[in-house]
Amino acid sequence: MAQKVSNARLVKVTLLALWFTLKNLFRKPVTVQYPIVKRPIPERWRGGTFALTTDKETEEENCIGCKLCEKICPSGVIAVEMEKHGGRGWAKSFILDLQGCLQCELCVQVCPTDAIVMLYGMEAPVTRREDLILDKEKLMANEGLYQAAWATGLKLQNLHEPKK
Amino acid sequence: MTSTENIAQGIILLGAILLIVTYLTWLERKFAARLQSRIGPYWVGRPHGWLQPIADALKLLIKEDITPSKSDRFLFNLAPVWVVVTSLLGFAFLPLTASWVLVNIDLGLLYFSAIGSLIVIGIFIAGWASNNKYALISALRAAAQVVAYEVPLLLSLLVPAVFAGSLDFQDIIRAQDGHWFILFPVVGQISFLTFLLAALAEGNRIPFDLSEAESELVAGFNVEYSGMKFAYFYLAEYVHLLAASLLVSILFLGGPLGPFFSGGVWVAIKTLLVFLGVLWIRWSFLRVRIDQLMMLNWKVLTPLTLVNLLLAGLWVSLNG
Amino acid sequence: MGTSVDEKKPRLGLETLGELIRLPGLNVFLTSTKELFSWAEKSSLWPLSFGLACCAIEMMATFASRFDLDRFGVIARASPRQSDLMIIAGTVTIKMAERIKKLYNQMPFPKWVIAAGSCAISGDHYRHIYSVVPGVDWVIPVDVYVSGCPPTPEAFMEGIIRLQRIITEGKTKPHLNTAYNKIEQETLKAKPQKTLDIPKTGTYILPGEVPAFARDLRERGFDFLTYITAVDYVDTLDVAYNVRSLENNEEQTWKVSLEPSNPIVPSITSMYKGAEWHEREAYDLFGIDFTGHPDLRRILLPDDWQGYPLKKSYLMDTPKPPYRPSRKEYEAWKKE
Amino acid sequence: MEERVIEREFGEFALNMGPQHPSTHGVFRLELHLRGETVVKVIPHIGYLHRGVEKLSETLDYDILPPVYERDDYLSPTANSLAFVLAVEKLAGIEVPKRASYLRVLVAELQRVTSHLVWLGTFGLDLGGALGGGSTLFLYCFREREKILDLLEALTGTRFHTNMNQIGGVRYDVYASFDGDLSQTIGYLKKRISEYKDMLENNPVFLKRTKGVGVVRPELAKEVGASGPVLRGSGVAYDIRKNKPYSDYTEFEFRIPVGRNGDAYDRYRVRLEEMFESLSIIHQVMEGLPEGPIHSRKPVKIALLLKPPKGEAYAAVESPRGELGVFIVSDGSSKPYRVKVRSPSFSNIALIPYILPGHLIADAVAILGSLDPVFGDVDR
Repeated sequence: MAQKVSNARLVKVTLLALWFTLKNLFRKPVTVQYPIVKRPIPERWRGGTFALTTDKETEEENCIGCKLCEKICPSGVIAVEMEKHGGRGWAKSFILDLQGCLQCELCVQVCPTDAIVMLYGMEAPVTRREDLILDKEKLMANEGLYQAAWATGLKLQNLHEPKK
Repeated sequence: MTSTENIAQGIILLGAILLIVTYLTWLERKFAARLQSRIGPYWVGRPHGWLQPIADALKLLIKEDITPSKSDRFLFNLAPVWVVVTSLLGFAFLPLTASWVLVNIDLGLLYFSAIGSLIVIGIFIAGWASNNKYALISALRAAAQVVAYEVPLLLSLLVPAVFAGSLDFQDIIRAQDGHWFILFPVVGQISFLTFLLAALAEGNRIPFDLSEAESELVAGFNVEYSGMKFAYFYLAEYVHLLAASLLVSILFLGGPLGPFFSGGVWVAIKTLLVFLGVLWIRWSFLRVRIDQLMMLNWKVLTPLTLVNLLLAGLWVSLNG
Repeated sequence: MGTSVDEKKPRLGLETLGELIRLPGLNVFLTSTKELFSWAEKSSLWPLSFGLACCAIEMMATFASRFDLDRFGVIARASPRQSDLMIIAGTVTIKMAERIKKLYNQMPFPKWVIAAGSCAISGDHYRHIYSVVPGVDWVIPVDVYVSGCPPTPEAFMEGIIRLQRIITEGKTKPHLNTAYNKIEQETLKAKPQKTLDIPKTGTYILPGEVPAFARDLRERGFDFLTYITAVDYVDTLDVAYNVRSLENNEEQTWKVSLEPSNPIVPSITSMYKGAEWHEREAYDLFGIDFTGHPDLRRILLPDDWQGYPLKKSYLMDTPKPPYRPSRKEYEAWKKE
Repeated sequence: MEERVIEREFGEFALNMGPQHPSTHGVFRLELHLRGETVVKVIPHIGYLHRGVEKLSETLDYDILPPVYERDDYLSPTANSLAFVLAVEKLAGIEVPKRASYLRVLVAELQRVTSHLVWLGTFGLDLGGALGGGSTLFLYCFREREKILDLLEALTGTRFHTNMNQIGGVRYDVYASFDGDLSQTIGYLKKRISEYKDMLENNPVFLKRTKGVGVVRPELAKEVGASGPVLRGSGVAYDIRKNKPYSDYTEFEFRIPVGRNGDAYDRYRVRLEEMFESLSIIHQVMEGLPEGPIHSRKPVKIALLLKPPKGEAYAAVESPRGELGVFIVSDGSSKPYRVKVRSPSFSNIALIPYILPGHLIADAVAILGSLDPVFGDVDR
């Protein structure tokens, strides 16, 4: 039932297949030498870990503990406790469980005060599962570690509905 | 040569072959990587992974050696040894340089083809003893394939013997002086190609690697083998391939004969080129199905080699 | 994420093997078998080619030309006997858990496990689902966790480099989640089911008429079966059918409402071969009995599963020991 | 070869192509009853990746679900979220700006090409094995796929779970130099894919392994509900983008490739032609991209706000594997009451017990590869 392939074409075609792989022998390899050479990360890259930003002028943390990100998170890994003093809300404790995070950037989009932001550096692999639970101190410390990513709540929202 | 000298040379030859073969695995991974536009082993020995084969061999040495409880213990452990020994035997009679051969007998070709068929018994024992359905199917496939391809292998081997008029490697090399057997108008090329195809099928190499078909039979007959036993199979495959490419370079490409290099260097260059050719075929063809393999053998290769042998005989008898 | 391998210093690759003492005229190389062995194990890690879900696609991309794990001496082997690393890439379900444990036991010692992706680490957003194991370290001990969904190829390579460093330091302390194996069967509070007045649109027919209706449609040229599904309206259990005729591009949907205590409807596998699997799924997830079905058994869940998950009365997080921490323990442990 | 098959329970030689097998494209167990090498009977077992998405979506709000649905069919994630989003928009009557539906078509077609490239690569692995010629084809296809993944990463931030579609529009707009990158990638891909076409189309081993293997008659395909390249490979010209157009597909002209005798080779030809069609659609989208907003609703703040009216809706999308439909029943609250995903691979592999008997094991692997199942999609 196999269809008969004429012999002359057979020879031409096997040479074609061989020539096809030979062509790649002389092309430059495409490999990125990872530990030495890093692949250029695009501007909107969102594969990194998280940070809680602090306001540049007033040196206060931006997060007002409004729990919007906790409600929007598909896998429910954000747990925020709010406390009120000094006329505005603060996040008493902010736990982001990186074990179950989808990296879908909905929390960054929802945040009214650009508090939670993704970074250009990714979380290093860990040997203990509990190290992936980022509590408030770690999130605040992360901000200095890597450069903040492009996406902030404000930018995503006006991309979403450009102010006239 | 006295017997003690012979044994010493034998041991040196064994060590040399095993070292060459480990570095052939490195060459294969680098060459395959370049074909697929990537970089092969790089980090293990700093410049281009020169320590990679040593690491692989050492790791396989340290690995825990599992013998499945329900498998036939004696046969299971015999198979890898059998396969390595039979594939190494071939080197005893192949002339590696113009003058030097370990054991000089005048029926070298006949001896080599006899050894070639012993390997499949090892593979069959491995497949049978590891009491695993995949291994059983692969063992049956290997037996069918190697026995079938024995016929075109022998017939295409005889053509150089007919041209040189003897089965001894030295005479074959002398007969090729100035006129390699591959350069014969029609007969040479056909026997070279059929011998190469049959050697590929004999060594279970792509496009005929049906017995350790990755995508169908997981890992073929060495499914149950781990650690050093698996290393034996892995090694035996390359040793067999090296022997086949060495044979090709001697029978068809005039072995040690060559303009300005000495004999041994020419043999090495030609074998390396044939080995790279086999690798090149390996990494650019898909696998043939079992019935097509058999159909190709009985309907195409065997009649072709028979006619080829007839032509060679006629040619020799015509002009003496 | 500093670069873990400093590339400035040119070396002969012997750096982790031991140290090279350069005496005048003589180079002595000192190493211990432990260092040598761990170097060999580190630099030829053969993973089992075994992928579950989206992380497997990213793992394949990491093996491919652009990121090329072959540079670290990593080749994917097909049989567990020859591999010494298992990369769990994807969601671990209960039906797959036994297989993973069996594969892990088939691998020869020394072996390591990388849990790649949030699904393998903690079950991701599926962790409260009845059929998902919340994290692969319930099943096999895990050495390195690589976060991300899916982790970028750089994260995979970082995970392998991290595992290589662990092997050379020699302290591989795999983490098996045994703390939670003592789970008491905690029955979650069933939410009160209020009957909802959802308008029931579409043509409703009696269960008995289904085969005749389907055969008549089949004659009229509706030969493409789109789907058969069920909806649990608490007071009734509806089965929705959707068939199409591809030539004149028409669609015909009809429904049957059955009473929930013993839902029985005749099967239409004699008219549509495709109905066999759809009906088995409806049986598996809703408990609807299709009379006349060639072999009505569970298709998605393991055969010994109790209960029908998609019914409203079946709670999402019905614990199935030993793979489910009770909610109390899970919350307590998360806050830790 | 229609000799009488004696129905014996494990009389023949039962081989388990178990959940972990190099060529089952994921977690899928095939119980093959063999006589020698020919397959006599097949019992497929699925469900090894059943993650209960339908049960999960009864506890999450509408706006949260698109990223969850993208994890279903992980070779073309935006097809799932597009189907879900279209169903909710049909239910709640939300209209979508033209620019947003153009961008949705753009990302859907880009992911169709990546999905077909992954299929071509793993099909090469099935036919050639991981340590041979097959892996060369696999690595070339993944090298080409990286180009598109870079584009998607630049546009949306991640390589394939893009979370691009949201109810009422799209989350990311095209950045400045996107046009240049895109046309350069399309040119590169067209050249490379036609290179594979020549290499494979007359490669004798490939032809022998796929021609006449796994023939699916059109009636069987329709009856079992197979769709997409499997159905079109058997000669039925049915494509949701043409027959039930959605998201402005009517504004692009493209041809529907249809096979003739429904074997593995025709399915390969259909998928290859579809890649070229998708590239031309992407080109047309980029030319005709209208100005205007990319979203018709207020930015999402709290997911509780969207409460579609009571009722039910079904919307289908042409995913690379076939008709991917989402059937939603809503009870007026912000969480769907019941969501059924009509997955194309579920029906495509339901063909296996009918077309596999009579073939060899090597063909069984080739046929399974030609059906292109994705097991997140099958087991949901």
